[in-house]
Amino acid sequence: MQITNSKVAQIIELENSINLIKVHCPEIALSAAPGQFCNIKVSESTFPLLRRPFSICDVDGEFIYFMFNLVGEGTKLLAHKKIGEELDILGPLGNGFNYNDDYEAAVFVGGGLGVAPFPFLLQRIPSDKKIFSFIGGRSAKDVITYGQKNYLISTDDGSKGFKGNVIELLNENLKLIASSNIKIFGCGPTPMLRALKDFAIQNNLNCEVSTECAMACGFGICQGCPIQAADKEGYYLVCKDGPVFDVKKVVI
Amino acid sequence: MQITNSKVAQIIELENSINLIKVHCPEIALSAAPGQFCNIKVSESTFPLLRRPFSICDVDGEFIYFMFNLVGEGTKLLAHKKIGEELDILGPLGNGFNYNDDYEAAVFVGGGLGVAPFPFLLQRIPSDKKIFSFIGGRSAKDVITYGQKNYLISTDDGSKGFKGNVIELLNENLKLIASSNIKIFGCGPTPMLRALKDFAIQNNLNCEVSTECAMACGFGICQGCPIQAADKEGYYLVCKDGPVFDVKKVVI
Amino acid sequence: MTNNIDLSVNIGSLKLKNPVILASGTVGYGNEISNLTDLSKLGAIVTKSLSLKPRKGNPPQRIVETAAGMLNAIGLANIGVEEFIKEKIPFLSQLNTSIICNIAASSIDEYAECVRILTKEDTIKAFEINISCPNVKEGGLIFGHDIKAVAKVTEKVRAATDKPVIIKLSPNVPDIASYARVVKEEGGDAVSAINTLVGTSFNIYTRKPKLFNITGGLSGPAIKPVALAKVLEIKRNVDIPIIGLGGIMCWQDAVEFMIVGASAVQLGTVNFINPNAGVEIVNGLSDYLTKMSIDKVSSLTGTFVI
Amino acid sequence: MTNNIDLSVNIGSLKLKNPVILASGTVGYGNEISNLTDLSKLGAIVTKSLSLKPRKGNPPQRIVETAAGMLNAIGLANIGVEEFIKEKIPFLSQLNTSIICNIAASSIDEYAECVRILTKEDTIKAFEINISCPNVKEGGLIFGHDIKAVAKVTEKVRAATDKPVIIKLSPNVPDIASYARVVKEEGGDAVSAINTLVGTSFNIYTRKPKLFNITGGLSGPAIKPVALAKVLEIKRNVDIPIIGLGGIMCWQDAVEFMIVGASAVQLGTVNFINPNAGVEIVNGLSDYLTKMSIDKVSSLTGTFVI
Ligand SMILES: Cc1cc2nc3c(=O)[nH]c(=O)nc-3n(C[C@H](O)[C@H](O)[C@H](O)COP(=O)(O)OP(=O)(O)OC[C@H]3O[C@@H](n4cnc5c(N)ncnc54)[C@H](O)[C@@H]3O)c2cc1C
Ligand SMILES: Cc1cc2nc3c(=O)[nH]c(=O)nc-3n(C[C@H](O)[C@H](O)[C@H](O)COP(=O)(O)OP(=O)(O)OC[C@H]3O[C@@H](n4cnc5c(N)ncnc54)[C@H](O)[C@@H]3O)c2cc1C
Ligand SMILES: Cc1cc2nc3c(=O)[nH]c(=O)nc-3n(C[C@H](O)[C@H](O)[C@H](O)COP(=O)(O)O)c2cc1C
Ligand SMILES: Cc1cc2nc3c(=O)[nH]c(=O)nc-3n(C[C@H](O)[C@H](O)[C@H](O)COP(=O)(O)O)c2cc1C
Ligand code: FES
Ligand code: FES
Repeated sequence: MQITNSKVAQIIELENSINLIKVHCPEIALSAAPGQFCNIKVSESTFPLLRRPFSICDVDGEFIYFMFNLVGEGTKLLAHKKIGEELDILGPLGNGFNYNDDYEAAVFVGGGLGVAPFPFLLQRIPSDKKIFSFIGGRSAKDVITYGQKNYLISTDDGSKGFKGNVIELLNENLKLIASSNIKIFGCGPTPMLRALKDFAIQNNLNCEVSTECAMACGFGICQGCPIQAADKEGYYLVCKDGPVFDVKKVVI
Repeated sequence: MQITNSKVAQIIELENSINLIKVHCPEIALSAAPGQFCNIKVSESTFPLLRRPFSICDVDGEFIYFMFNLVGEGTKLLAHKKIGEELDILGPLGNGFNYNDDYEAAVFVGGGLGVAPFPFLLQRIPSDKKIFSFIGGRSAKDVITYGQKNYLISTDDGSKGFKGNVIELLNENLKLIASSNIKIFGCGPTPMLRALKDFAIQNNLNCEVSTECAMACGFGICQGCPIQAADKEGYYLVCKDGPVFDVKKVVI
Repeated sequence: MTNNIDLSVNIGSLKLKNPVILASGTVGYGNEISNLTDLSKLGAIVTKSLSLKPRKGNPPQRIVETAAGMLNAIGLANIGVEEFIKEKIPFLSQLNTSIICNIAASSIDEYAECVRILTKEDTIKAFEINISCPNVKEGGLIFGHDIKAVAKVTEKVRAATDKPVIIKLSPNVPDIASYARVVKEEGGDAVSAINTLVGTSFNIYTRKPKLFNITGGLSGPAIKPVALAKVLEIKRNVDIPIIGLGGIMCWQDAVEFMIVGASAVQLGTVNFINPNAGVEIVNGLSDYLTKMSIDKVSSLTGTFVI
Repeated sequence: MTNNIDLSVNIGSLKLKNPVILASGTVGYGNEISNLTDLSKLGAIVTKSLSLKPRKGNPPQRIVETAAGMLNAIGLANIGVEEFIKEKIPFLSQLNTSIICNIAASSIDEYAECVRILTKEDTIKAFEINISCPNVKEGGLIFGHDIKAVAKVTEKVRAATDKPVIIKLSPNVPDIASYARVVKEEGGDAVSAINTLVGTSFNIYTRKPKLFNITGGLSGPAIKPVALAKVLEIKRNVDIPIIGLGGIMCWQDAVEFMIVGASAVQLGTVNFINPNAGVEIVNGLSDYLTKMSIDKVSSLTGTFVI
């Protein structure tokens, strides 16, 4: 965990106004693990005041990629960075996915921008594991397949792939995946994660999810990012104890 | 007076890190008078919150020029505008110089960035008037001669031109200029304007100065920009009653 | 999209065509800003605080920018009641919007006297009593933080006019609802919340205050969270109409104030930056209501869910 | 450039190597931030408010960003006195900086009890008593706005320890100097000013408060002008050392607080954005003093020119 001044190397606009920003950041690139995130200062001024957290989307040598959507002022400023401009990035933060467990097939479940951490995870997952990916979105334009592997798609409105949500799609394909010893990796909006947790518990499947929460510091000093613990009294901190949790440990 | 969305046409870096910004702004260009100013929103966000006032430096057809120095966040943002970007400009504001009076020679006295409104004034001054300009700065690098005519230079440290302040330079040349029926146009830091006022009154010369004050609105609704009146009780407002005043009307 | 939405609001007996009002001290007497926006589209404007006699105001510097805010110490510069009637009423009477007259005085009797004189003017539809301006020695925070004085001012002003009386409260107290309560008890029609917070700023090289008056009033987006909390506190404790203000920059902010309890809103600092903000906010409110299938703006007031 | 400048300050009997302190609740118990900055360069750190028993804190959402500020309603989540001694003191005792222990309790007796237990720990060099946290029902603003309660807390805590006692004041009152005065009268060594301002924020589509706790504490640059005015007010009225805080982002802000009266400063919100801000501010102070030919930082305190 450190603060770096990293040079913007490239900004790529994918389909659906999704952006990728590539930064030269050897310090973080070399130490990061899939599922970790960085807290980025998107401007030099006090506007916006707080850093913005983004999952590490991918790592390529000394470069890191972040994937983001334009949702507010911070992401707008990020999308307008110039090549060569310096970006103040704090990371890598939090705990990533445990992808070295004992399982045969990795099942990826992503909703919307929830796919962001998967390219990096796919890169690091031992090559002997099978991969199944399930990617959902409200409609065709919300489905992001950048950097994903072996995927099936669902859309709520049926405009692309399976009509329904991604958990329903997963359920449809349960036989396919449940033939192996699997581990599910999930990331996406809270309602999706909640449904995924129920699904995993009902089917007694191993499942880790990457959670989100409003954050101030991102490294454990503000206590601003609680998530209710399921295995003890009180809360975990999303930034320090997560963002990746075993679904059994947290109330989603 | 109106609010315009004007496209940035060019940003020119002069010597001494002085900047010129050229904007396409027909509404203001066609109605502005020398000595008037505009109040510019330098960012789309609430940082900085208030507009920034700048003298109209020059007008060229449908284009306006502003001259500025990098002194803080606002001017830094302005210097970083891209060509084609829109700028929210409120203007033209205030009362300009009365340059159509009865006089033979116009005497310009400018200190540092105080020369900003002179190019526009020079352009509009009737061609039958003689021009004498006196331009001062702390040292050579603070002397701005962009767009000036027939000038003498002073520097406090003598690194360029006359060694001394610009009022001393003016005094040295009093004989030269006082041979005609003259009118002085002054703009610069407050101590310079104060000395200029004393000089003009002692020598019984006609003199108008462009004054500055912290401003919020720039058009008379906040009462934030008082200057003490010399010819009545109370205050004038720099933005509405000025920024140009006959030196006899105000306490500088 | 202004279709069938009913934007009108009642603040006690004061009826406005919509809930967007320009705040005292940020719109002068209406003339300068009328070049830059259409005042007839607004619910009302509140004139700069008037005192019985003219006031010069403070020497410069009167204004300092701060993070997402500004400090002002204008010192209630104003032309006095007499000249106001002579010089400003004729213009104001032609504006197709409601005129609320704001009064700031140095004594309880002066408040009542101003109102007694001005209530004869048909152009004036209501009075807003500024008991909370932090920039004058007398009549400023002395009144605003003394609950008995607030009661007394309300009572005396109430007796001096039949028109709606709005008391503009100071936020610099821990229990603003108690002040709203005495306003209600003494017959006030509504409260405005909030006026500025007391603040200051110093030059670190000269060690002098940036404002001649040393302290000034903090306004702008910086104070919005505080203003919202004050409106909410009043709404949860006292049954009196509230005009909400403090840091409103856009229609979203206006909606937020109405949800926490405001019947109408005022815009202050934003007028300096975007003089047309009021009109844009009226339009934004109307679009929001359409989108949310709400047919009258007044049904937003105090509908927070907690 | 740290040449011959004397950066040390005394806050009553508490001696610090420099006036830069990290504020309670924004530095945890020191461990996480120590990866990102060198705490040994700082005057002191103040630990997260402790209560006698552990507190879980509020459910999410605990944080909302606002214009140049943030609202927090953490709800004093903390591990309690017992675990603090067991788990945190060993780490804190190794930091080469002074440790100030902040206490927040639900009753006057609980404050005194916490201090009585903790005063035995050599690692703790002073106590800061948080009587002004706006996010807990008991022990929060009830105390902070009741001048008699402030007097009583100060008296009881004073009796429970020989170490310096600092009372952290609420800014949500019109007369903060009166509170500072009772602190002095009851034997308090210093006051910290200010804690956060009460604020709120609502979602305009759900009409729900963004914070689970409804209201929260506003901090960050937005509140700096208010904080400066409070420090100035105390300085001009009461002879007691002041620790100034509220919105400090850079060394210039720190100088400004010292000029208006602070003997030392605390950094809160800025730690979240720039965890190394404290060290940068120490260096900035030192350079400023060099440039201004001032040989000790303590000679800045209260040297405003008005
Ligand atoms: C651990 C973590 C990892 C994240 N990874 C990514 C990522 O890889 N790519 C990405 O695009 N985003 C990611 N996010 C969310 C991202 O931080 C927010 O989208 C971003 O902060 C918005 O900033 P803004 O200034 O553009 O929007 P704001 O102006 O702050 O907000 C605009 C809108 O977005 C909503 N919003 C703000 N923050 C969040 C949030 N944390 N979660 C959901 N909605 C939010 C606001 O409520 C508001 O409606 C992550 C968040 C966390 C906590
Ligand atoms: C009528 C008028 C006309 C002006 N014309 C010009 C012009 O043509 N070119 C130009 O460069 N500047 C001009 N100025 C000054 C210009 O407005 C300020 O330099 C600018 O607002 C600074 O903005 P900032 O955000 O960069 O600096 P800030 O961060 O606001 O301030 C940085 C420093 O500059 C000082 N400063 C801020 N405003 C002023 C001011 N009005 N006068 C003097 N010092 C100030 C501050 O005290 C501070 O020390 C004019 C001002 C007025 C009132
Ligand atoms: C420059 C300025 C002058 C003001 N003058 C007055 C005044 O004369 N009377 C008054 O009641 N309020 C006055 N106010 C306070 C505003 O009406 C308003 O209460 C305050 O600014 C908060 O709203 P805002 O954040 O939208 O500006 C003034 C505010 C500013 C910024
Ligand atoms: C997230 C957060 C948690 C805080 N927790 C505490 C606390 O436990 N005890 C306390 O006395 N103050 C607490 N504060 C208040 C700060 O110590 C400080 O008084 C306030 O934030 C103003 O300073 P700033 O603007 O520099 O942040 C907290 C502030 C924040 C932002
Ligand atoms: S974001 Fe600060 S503790 Fe998690
Ligand atoms: S700047 Fe507002 S009145 Fe002059």
